[in-house]
Amino acid sequence: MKFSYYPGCTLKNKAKDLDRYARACAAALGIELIEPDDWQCCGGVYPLGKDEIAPKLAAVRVLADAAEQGNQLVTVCSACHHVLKRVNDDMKNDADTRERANRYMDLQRPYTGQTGVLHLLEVLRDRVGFDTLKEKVVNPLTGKKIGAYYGCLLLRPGDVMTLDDPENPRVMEDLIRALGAEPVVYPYRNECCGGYVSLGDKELTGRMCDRILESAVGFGAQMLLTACPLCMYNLRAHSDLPVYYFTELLAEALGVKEAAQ
Amino acid sequence: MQKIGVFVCHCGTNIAATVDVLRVVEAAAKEPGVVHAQDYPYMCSEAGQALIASAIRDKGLTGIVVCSCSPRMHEATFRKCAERAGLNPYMVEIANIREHCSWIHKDMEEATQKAIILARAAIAKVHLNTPLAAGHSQVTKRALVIGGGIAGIQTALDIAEAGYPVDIVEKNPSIGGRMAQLDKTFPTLDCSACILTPKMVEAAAHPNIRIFTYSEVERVTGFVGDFTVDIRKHARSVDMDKCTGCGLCQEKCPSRKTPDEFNRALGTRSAIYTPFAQAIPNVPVIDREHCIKFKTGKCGLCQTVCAAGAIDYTQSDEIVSEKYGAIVVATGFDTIKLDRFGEYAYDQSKDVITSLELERIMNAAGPTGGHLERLSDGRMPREMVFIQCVGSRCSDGRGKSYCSKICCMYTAKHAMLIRDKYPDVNVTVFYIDVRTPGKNFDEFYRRAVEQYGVNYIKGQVGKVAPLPDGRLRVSGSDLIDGKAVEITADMVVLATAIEPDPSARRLASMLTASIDTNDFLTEAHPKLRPVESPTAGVYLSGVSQGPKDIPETVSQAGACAAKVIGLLAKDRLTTNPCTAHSDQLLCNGCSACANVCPYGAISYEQREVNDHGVRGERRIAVVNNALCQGCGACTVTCPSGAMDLQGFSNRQLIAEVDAICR
Amino acid sequence: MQELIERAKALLADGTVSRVLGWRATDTPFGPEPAFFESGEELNEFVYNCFCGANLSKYLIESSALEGKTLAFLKPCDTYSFNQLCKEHRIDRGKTYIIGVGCKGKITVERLHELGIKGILDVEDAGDTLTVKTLYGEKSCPYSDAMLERCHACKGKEHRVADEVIGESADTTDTDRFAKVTELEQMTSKERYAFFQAELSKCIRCNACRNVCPVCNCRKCVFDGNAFDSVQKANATEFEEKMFHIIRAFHVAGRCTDCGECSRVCPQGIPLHLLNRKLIKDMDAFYGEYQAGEDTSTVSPLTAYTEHDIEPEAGKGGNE
Amino acid sequence: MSELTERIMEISGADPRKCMKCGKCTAACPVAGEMDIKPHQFASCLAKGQSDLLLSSNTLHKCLSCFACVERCPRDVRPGRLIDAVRQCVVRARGQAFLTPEEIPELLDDELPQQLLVSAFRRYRR
Amino acid sequence: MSIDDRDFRPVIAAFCCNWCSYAGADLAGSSRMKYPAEVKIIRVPCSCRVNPMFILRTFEKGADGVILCGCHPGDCHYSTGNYYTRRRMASLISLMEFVGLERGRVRVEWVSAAEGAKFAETMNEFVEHIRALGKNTRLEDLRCKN
Repeated sequence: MKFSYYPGCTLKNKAKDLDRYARACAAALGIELIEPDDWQCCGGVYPLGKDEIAPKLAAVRVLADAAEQGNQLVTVCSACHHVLKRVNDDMKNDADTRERANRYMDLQRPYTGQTGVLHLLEVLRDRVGFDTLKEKVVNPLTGKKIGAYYGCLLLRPGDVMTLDDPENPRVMEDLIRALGAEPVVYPYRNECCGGYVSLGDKELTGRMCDRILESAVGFGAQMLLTACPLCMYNLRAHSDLPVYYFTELLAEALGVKEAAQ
Repeated sequence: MQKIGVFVCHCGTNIAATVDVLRVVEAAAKEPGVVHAQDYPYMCSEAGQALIASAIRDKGLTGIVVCSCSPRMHEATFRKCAERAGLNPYMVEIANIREHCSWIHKDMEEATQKAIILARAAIAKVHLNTPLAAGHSQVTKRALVIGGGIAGIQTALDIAEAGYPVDIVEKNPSIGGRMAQLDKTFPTLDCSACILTPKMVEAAAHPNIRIFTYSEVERVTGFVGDFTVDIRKHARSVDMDKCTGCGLCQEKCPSRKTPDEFNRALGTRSAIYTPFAQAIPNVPVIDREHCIKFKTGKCGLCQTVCAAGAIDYTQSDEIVSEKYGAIVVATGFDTIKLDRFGEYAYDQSKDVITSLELERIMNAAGPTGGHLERLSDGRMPREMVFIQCVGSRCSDGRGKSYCSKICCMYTAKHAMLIRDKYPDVNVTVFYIDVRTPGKNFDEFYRRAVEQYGVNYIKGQVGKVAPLPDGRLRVSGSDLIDGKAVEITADMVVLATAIEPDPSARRLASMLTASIDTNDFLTEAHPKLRPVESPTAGVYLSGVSQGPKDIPETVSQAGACAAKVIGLLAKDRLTTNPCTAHSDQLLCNGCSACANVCPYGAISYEQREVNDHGVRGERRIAVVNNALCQGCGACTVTCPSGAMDLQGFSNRQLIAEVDAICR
Repeated sequence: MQELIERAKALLADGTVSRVLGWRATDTPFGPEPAFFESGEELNEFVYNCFCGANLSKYLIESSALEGKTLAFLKPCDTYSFNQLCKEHRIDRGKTYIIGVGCKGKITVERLHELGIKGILDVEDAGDTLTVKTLYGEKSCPYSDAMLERCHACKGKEHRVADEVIGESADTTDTDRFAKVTELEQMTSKERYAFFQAELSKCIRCNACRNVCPVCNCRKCVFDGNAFDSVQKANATEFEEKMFHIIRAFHVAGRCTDCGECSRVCPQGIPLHLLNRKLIKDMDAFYGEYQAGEDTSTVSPLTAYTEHDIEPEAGKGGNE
Repeated sequence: MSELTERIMEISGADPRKCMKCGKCTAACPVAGEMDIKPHQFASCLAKGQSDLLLSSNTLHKCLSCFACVERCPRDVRPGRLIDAVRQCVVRARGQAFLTPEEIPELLDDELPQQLLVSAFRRYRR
Repeated sequence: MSIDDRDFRPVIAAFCCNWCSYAGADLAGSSRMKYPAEVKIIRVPCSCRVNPMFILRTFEKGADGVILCGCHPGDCHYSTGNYYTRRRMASLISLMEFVGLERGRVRVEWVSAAEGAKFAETMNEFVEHIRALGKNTRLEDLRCKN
């Protein structure tokens, strides 16, 4: 299995763990992740305006590069994944965006959304398979009760992200189960943590995180799992519960955590 | 050369407002063969028809063109008019200058030009029309009703009462349908079973009615007046003649864990079962998928306990083939699946239920014995929330774009009944609009608010979140206050959208009856022919045609029966003379046409043919006019052009093409 | 060849067949023509050589109406047409006796001309090479260079039907039969238009293609009658030719065995088979591979369907 | 329709006239309580052509673009897109920024991920 | 550019099956939906009645676009007619493109009796497309011009 791999800016910095463990796990699972030579930041948020082309170009560049390599593109950061998948959807289905972006980019070959964009969770579920993954676990996380926190960007809008049921997802729960731990399902796992609002209004994000944490703890979670550095930041700021990147626990279960550090 | 009359209708201002009718008359008059052209405000009126008739007689017209509304509307009217005036009805052509012209264009010049072209095309066609004689076919005086719910039962009873034999085919082990699952009915709060079961009994006892339960329609062939239907009677594994309905087998059956469909899977049933106590027929069936005897070969307890010796494990499906003159579709509805509405937590909490499930909970024969309780822990709820329009009026692809029509009323009913029986329970209804058109309907809803104190909040719910203590946090909006609200509830009831029963789609294909984008069967005309399908001989009863409540279903069932009786009362029907025929001089006998004929109407004969003096034996295609329905598939498959279709001949269609492109 | 004649004579003599359908020599050594032989004597004019490309199947339609059986010599590819005509009830299998003849590909003198060989007097088949006697002396060329277009896309050495087989056959496929079609598809629409306009405007409406085509066997062609108001007219415009050829291609679609006779006989050298091959290529791609005449029972893709066929959308005929 | 309304519809690609006024967007919004003009009122104002009312709403900066309203809207109105389009109109017209670069350093802390800054910049100014 | 080109009003024939598409066109009309007057409808009992010869004839006589509408596959009034149409037309459209007709001059669309809006939308789109393609010079029979 070979993929183009887009780490994104945060993973080169504050979220080094998310990246480091992802790479280690991929290697352990026989997945080759190829980082393009020169990528730029995806922009962090998907530009909602139909007429905003320039902010989408960084994403298009990465997508087109993967297409040139003939690879599908894997990300682990929820935000990058969101941006790349949605921009790709525009390139595939929105003629105006496609035309204008191609005009700006001046690529060798026009890019029309042919690259498949996958979150590492999708790779684990659909390509590796949780049953296979389970067999590769050397340190099962037995006895741990873990709540998956999806947040908003990973799942919505469901028709474009197509990662899972946007209202009642299960991919992370299945992952937790494959790692030998017990998933805790709680209803606020797909509600927003407050995102970038925490820059200006920590009180508001506090209230939002409290509701999420209250729900998770109430249903018995001992720790939380996330795929998003921003969720991680917000949740950690308001919680006593340990919060991990899913790649970290995956690395632990696969027995490659030490080596990655 | 034909002598053609052209009649241009104003249709009041419907046509005349955008089409300069006089210019159409003028232009038509100049066409070759046109000897008469005139306009009239309402050509379909008696006076208009009289004009046509007198022109036919006075000028000896051999063909007429009426420029008016769609032929689907008045072709038959004008054909009859021509016939009365002594002209062959198939010498009439319609130029559709209303639906296809005046109503879609704004510019008078443009619309007038187009109307002239459409008139020319019709004139060009009628030049090539030939008088056709309709044949006749027999009517089998028996009707088939597919679906044994209230719609099907009522239709069957009305037809049977008029003296015609009727068969009901029901896929479940008992007739009764959805209505049998309901507890009370709005707006008078009658007990549903109390008013339904007498009708079920009446149908079962009626000498003109045969009931095939646990049966499905497998194949339909034929046409109006002469359908042949294969009905698959699933193996019941119980001899209907011997069974006394004592119920001992069900009591003793050791396999008891099958979800009970009748109770919406809220409870379980035995593998040998009747769906409910008043089932008709009161003969159980063995669900072979769950029966231990069928799964492992061991058990046979039911056979042991059956004193009547009615249990028969060797029964197999039986196909009954029967002829019918008319077919009624009354396949009803189901609630939609809620797997795309995760925000309401239906799959995440046992205490989020659908309204149909609440009906079973409220019903004395239901899984809780009629006691209102939470399915998670059996506790009585204190705080109940009803959510309206779950999947209805939903155009984002997750649900149904239509209004399910019955939810506002049954929710008011539920709220009222709960407040009446359990005054301590708070009831809140989140609604977008409360829709209560119907006799005594709005009064009923107002009673729920004014007399029973049900709390109606205008606004939709965004999320139902199960809480660790087992309660449910309902986040909604209150649009009157312009704010978001939260209610912590013990139970949430979803007014789930209804959709046509999934069997409707397959059935519609078999019947070649059309269905709309939501799988509801299409009526022949939305206003004027609401109980007939566009396919002759197929009629629509109940929710299979569109959402409706019980009073409306019963009325429609009666209307449907009247139409069926009208058909069965005829001794013979005129057949469509627009059938295919093969030119024996051109036919190669290659069999291509027979390959594509959906009716098996084409056969081959060795025939001696005199081809311009040369005699020889040839293999020739022969069309059976009684079977041919006139689709024309054969005409295009035929490489030599030997096969042609009367009324839509190659030359007629080419004449139209030429006129349009002229 | 002698073996064929002897066998034919024997079958005539013992009454198994009443006549023989084969090829007869004409005044040019390069153009044997189809002929019926009714006696052993007539059979002395029978020839079978590398120029016997003509497909005899179609003549069996007319002989099916006659008394007695007809013996026909069919090359492997001819048997496809034969089967197709049996399927269409145009030939009565019971009134035929088929001898499959060996074939290693047929040649045409036009190809030799194209190779620059002029003043041809005689051609001698020397296995893999051809020895050509010309006014300017003896020349030679590889056999396959002179082969008919269709032989480069040979359907195989098996006879799909035969009462007996005499002689060895070879599969002479050495090209992709859809190569030219694919090449045209790659062109722009405008280029294709120019190509077909140039080719089809050469048509002189001689009807040779129609007359030779085994499945163009209607008792009366739609272009000869007025059922469609399409009476045969002198070719006034190239469009009419195009229409004639498009309709002809469509009428034989699903029935055409790709025998290539249309192009072989066209006096103007129009590659008419390209239209048929495009239809065959499409049908293969859309509905799975189908070879007309492979048997006598499979129905043509155009008189069959599945519930999930591809939609008739633009963009399948070639580049824009 | 005012030019502004037209522009908002063009930028958002969403059609407020599809709204049936059910309020599910507001019900689904995790920060509806903070907003002076609720998501459903956004759609309603736009449909009525009162788009100028929206330009000064705090909703423009409260909306998290979490797409809960977009996901759950039964009519495909996509209120989140409408709000973002209004915000776009504001920043494009005046170059107005919710936060200025000078204000930002004091809001930072060591743990803050880049993603937050990038997103906040994208959202709060152009 | 000639004067004709600037004011190009294409000639468009729409073959509609009686049971679905013709009724769909009726519904478009009774719902007062708008589509260009260039579209002229020819009623046929079933889409399978439309002979490729009719379509070629239409072009020969100067049409710029031909659209064939029938019931959705599976919903044919005659059960199977449109299945054959689907196959025939797939081959015909491809062949027409192959000989150099511009893409999209011949089109097939399934429109049910309930899809008035789709009918109008389809016609608007089709006319737009044909206008963009311009006059059908490639297949028009020049003799038909007066």
